[in-house]
Amino acid sequence: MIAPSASLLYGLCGAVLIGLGLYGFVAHRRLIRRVLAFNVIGSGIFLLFGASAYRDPAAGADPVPQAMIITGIVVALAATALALALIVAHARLAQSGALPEDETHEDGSEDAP
Amino acid sequence: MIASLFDLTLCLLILAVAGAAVFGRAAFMAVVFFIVYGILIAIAWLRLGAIDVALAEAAIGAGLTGVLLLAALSRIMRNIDAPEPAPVLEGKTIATGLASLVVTALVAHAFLTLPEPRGLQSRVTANLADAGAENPVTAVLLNFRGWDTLLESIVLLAALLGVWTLARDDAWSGRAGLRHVTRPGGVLAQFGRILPPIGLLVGIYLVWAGSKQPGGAFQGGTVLAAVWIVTIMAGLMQAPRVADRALRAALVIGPVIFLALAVAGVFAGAFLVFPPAHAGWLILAVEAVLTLSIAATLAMLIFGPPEGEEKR
Amino acid sequence: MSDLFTIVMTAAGLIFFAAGTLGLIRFPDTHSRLHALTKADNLGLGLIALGLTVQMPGLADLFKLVLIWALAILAAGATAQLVARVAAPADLGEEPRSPTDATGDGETRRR
Amino acid sequence: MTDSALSPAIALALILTAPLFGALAAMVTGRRGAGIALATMTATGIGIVTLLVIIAGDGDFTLAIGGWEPPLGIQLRADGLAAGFITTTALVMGAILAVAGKPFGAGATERRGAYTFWPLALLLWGALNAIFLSGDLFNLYVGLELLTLVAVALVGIEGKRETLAAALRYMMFALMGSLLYLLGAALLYAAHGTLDIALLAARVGNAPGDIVAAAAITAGLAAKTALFPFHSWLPPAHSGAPAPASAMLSGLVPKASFYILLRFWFEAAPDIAGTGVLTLLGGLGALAMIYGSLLALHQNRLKLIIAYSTVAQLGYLFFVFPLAGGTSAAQPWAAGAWSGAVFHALSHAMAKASMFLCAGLIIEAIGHDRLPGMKGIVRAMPMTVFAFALAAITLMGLPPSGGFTAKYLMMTASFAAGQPFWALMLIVAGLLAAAYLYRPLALAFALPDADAPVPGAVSRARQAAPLVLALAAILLGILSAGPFAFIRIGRPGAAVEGLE
Repeated sequence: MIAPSASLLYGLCGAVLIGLGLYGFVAHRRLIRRVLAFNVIGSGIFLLFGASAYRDPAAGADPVPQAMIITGIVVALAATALALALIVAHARLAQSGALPEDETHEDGSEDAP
Repeated sequence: MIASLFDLTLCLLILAVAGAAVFGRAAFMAVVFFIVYGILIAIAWLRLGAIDVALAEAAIGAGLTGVLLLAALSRIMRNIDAPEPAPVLEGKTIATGLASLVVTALVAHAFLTLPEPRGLQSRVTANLADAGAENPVTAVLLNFRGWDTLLESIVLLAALLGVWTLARDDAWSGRAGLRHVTRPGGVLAQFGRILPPIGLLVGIYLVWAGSKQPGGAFQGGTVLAAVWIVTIMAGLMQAPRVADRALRAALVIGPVIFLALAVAGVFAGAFLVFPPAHAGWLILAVEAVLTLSIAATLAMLIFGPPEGEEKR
Repeated sequence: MSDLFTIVMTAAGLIFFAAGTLGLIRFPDTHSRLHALTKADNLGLGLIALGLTVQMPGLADLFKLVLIWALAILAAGATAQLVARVAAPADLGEEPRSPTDATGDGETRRR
Repeated sequence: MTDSALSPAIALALILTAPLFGALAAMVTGRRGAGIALATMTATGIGIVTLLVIIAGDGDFTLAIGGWEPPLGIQLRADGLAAGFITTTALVMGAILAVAGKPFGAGATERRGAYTFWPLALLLWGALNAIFLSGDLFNLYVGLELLTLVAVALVGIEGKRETLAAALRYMMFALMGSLLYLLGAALLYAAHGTLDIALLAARVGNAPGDIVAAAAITAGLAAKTALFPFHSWLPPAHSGAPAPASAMLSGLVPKASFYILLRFWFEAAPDIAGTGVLTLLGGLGALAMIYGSLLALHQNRLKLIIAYSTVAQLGYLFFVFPLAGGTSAAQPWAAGAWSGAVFHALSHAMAKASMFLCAGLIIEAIGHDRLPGMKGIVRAMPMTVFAFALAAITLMGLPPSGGFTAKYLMMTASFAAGQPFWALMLIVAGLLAAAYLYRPLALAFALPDADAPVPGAVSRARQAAPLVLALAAILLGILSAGPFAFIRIGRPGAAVEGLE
């Protein structure tokens, strides 16, 4: 098996991270876990993008995707900060870390969707 | 370069830690694993030859996002006494699992069948001479795609405005965030005195070095924000009030000057133009002012909305 | 010759890291875990840093390496103290401290 | 006109930076938000008038930011479509900021709502202008993210429990939407080395990477435009927000993501979609239209009716894809369908904003927005009810409104294309819209109950703003020849010679 190039390995790792994060984003009901999964998907997409920018090491890493990824990381931080502030404000009023429709009653039974 | 054993182990480690962060039972453990995951991703960026991104990922992706998650988690735990509900819905898991696998396969297939790379490395190096910065990433960030960076700094301000909107009406005049309890002679107070000088030095160096080597406004701004947070946590300073004029000016100065430069560019023929002769110091000036605003905005984002007196 | 020195030093450092992690898993309560972690890992880090000093091309890089080591030690020491202070009552069998208790260090409380 | 090379740059600089400068200024000077908004309106107005004159005169133009040509730099693209959306946005924002003067006016001390509303509104305006002018997919991503964060903050501005839940639900959909869009953009850059829309048109084929990228971008933008499977966040969010914010959220925000879909499908990747995908998009639009209308029928709160009407009206914007999408080869009916969709987007923006502003004024007068309370409101607020009725005419698509012109263009295009199903759907949409908008109007003109409390007085100046908007939507129909020709300036050749 020919040795894979580093960018190929990190690109596939990014793809798996996207799938992992997507599962976490959909499956979790607690909003803070969904924000965490959002960050995992985001870094997976950036890893895939960064790996595609380094496919031919002779030319070195393409600076344009690097700049976009830095911009993306900062934008993801802004979105995460606002989402977390919303979750805390909602938790203070509703005493719950999940959206009303995802709420489960004390006996764990799912209320009608 | 050929993937070495180190890359393979790093990827497996990243996937394992990401799995623990996503599937972990307790929320606190998940956040801790997420911070470790962020550091591993930063190392991955080093292996991909993107040092600026590694700095940004470590400082912002792992550091600040981790602090935000921890702060939010502790505030939520204060409000909810309900026990940790079952983390995952059994019914939906199979369907979501399959969907995620399909998405992973599609994305991996798309990645594997990419045509020959058509990167812009040659075009960037060709125009680097009159871009005003030797570090190609800074040249792209500040000059070639300067409009993205300008909008991005305003996105940070928009997030801060959104966070302030979530304050309670009666708390609006209060100081930002929760009150920090620190024993005067305690460990944290000492830590808060030793770290800031070094932090300021490193932060400003990062911004200064940004034009020639990896570094820049966002990475430097994050370090300076961390210094401010530590001094306030160490009780040496009070978190500012939201109505504080100086704070608001500091928050806004970066984007305002960058916008003014963009409009001034109109007289040089196009929008947001850095004339090659002055591009060097203009970019440094913009980066310095931008760093001030980014540091202030990131720190205020960590503190959160103003908290009024708790009515017990 | 200098490579040999690096290899020996880093290997020793790794052994201490392994010991620290073992301590983290095996020890019953937070305090003994903290004890294992700070002792073993800080020493491990020191050894690795020492091992790398010979690889450094210039004096500036050497200074950066020492700075990294110093900051890591400072951070590890401070956080270990804070974690110990917060976890103290749980280890001594008391129920965890209520947020309004004044002796907390580095905790956050409503204004 | 001064040196003509200078004025396009000045016009774009004014349009792009005036709202952002206004927002930053409003963020520093706590209590002069309204005054700053007025100054921003004049500055942007001057920029827009210059832009309209330039485009009407010498046609569309592009401007490379910083002088760097794509693929290295970002290119701004100012054509009839962009100018049309920018003008409509300015008109709608002007009316909204006029009405918002009282509820968010500056009191003695600085209040939270009054402080944050003005910078958020001006940032929303700045983000919209940046999106309408940008020609680079990643720049569109940053603009879209700015728009979404501000929109979520506006939904949660009142801080009640249900509005925070609505803002959170909106945030979750928006986060997933922007991730999908980002994934698409990343794959496109990896494959073609550029994200400039004009350059992509020549390079995008139907390699697997391009198809996955197009699917991701379309799914992401559909989530932000609340297309059928992703619509559940819109009604609670838009009805929970205060009226001026709801007018912005319903009238303008979804139009930005639909605009990017138009740019992507008709200019960046015209040949990538098979008819199957296009019919799917149209079908989802039809489902949204039916679902939104039926639910609007049995709401008993005015703002919820209008919010569900948004879901329905956004739905049949997507008929443009099966009618005019697909092969870039000239289809005789493509221009009609494309212009019809743009007309619908513009007239819906004005009519929906006007309707939400009317609802806001009615709530100010009677204190709540439950339908029974609206009985006989026409006596106390004739101008507002008249504006509401005019806006209703546009949403139903009755002549002479802009909505009718849009429907007419899309229906003739669907018959010419041999797909009468979409024409049928448009007729059903009009009937359902008439049904769910008739109930509030009937109540407004009914005799008030004897014991009904006297509605509070609302100043006539503030009632004039929604009336102007509703009249503008009607005028878009009456004088439709001018705008019809204007929005097609700069359209790619294939779709220009269409239904003459």
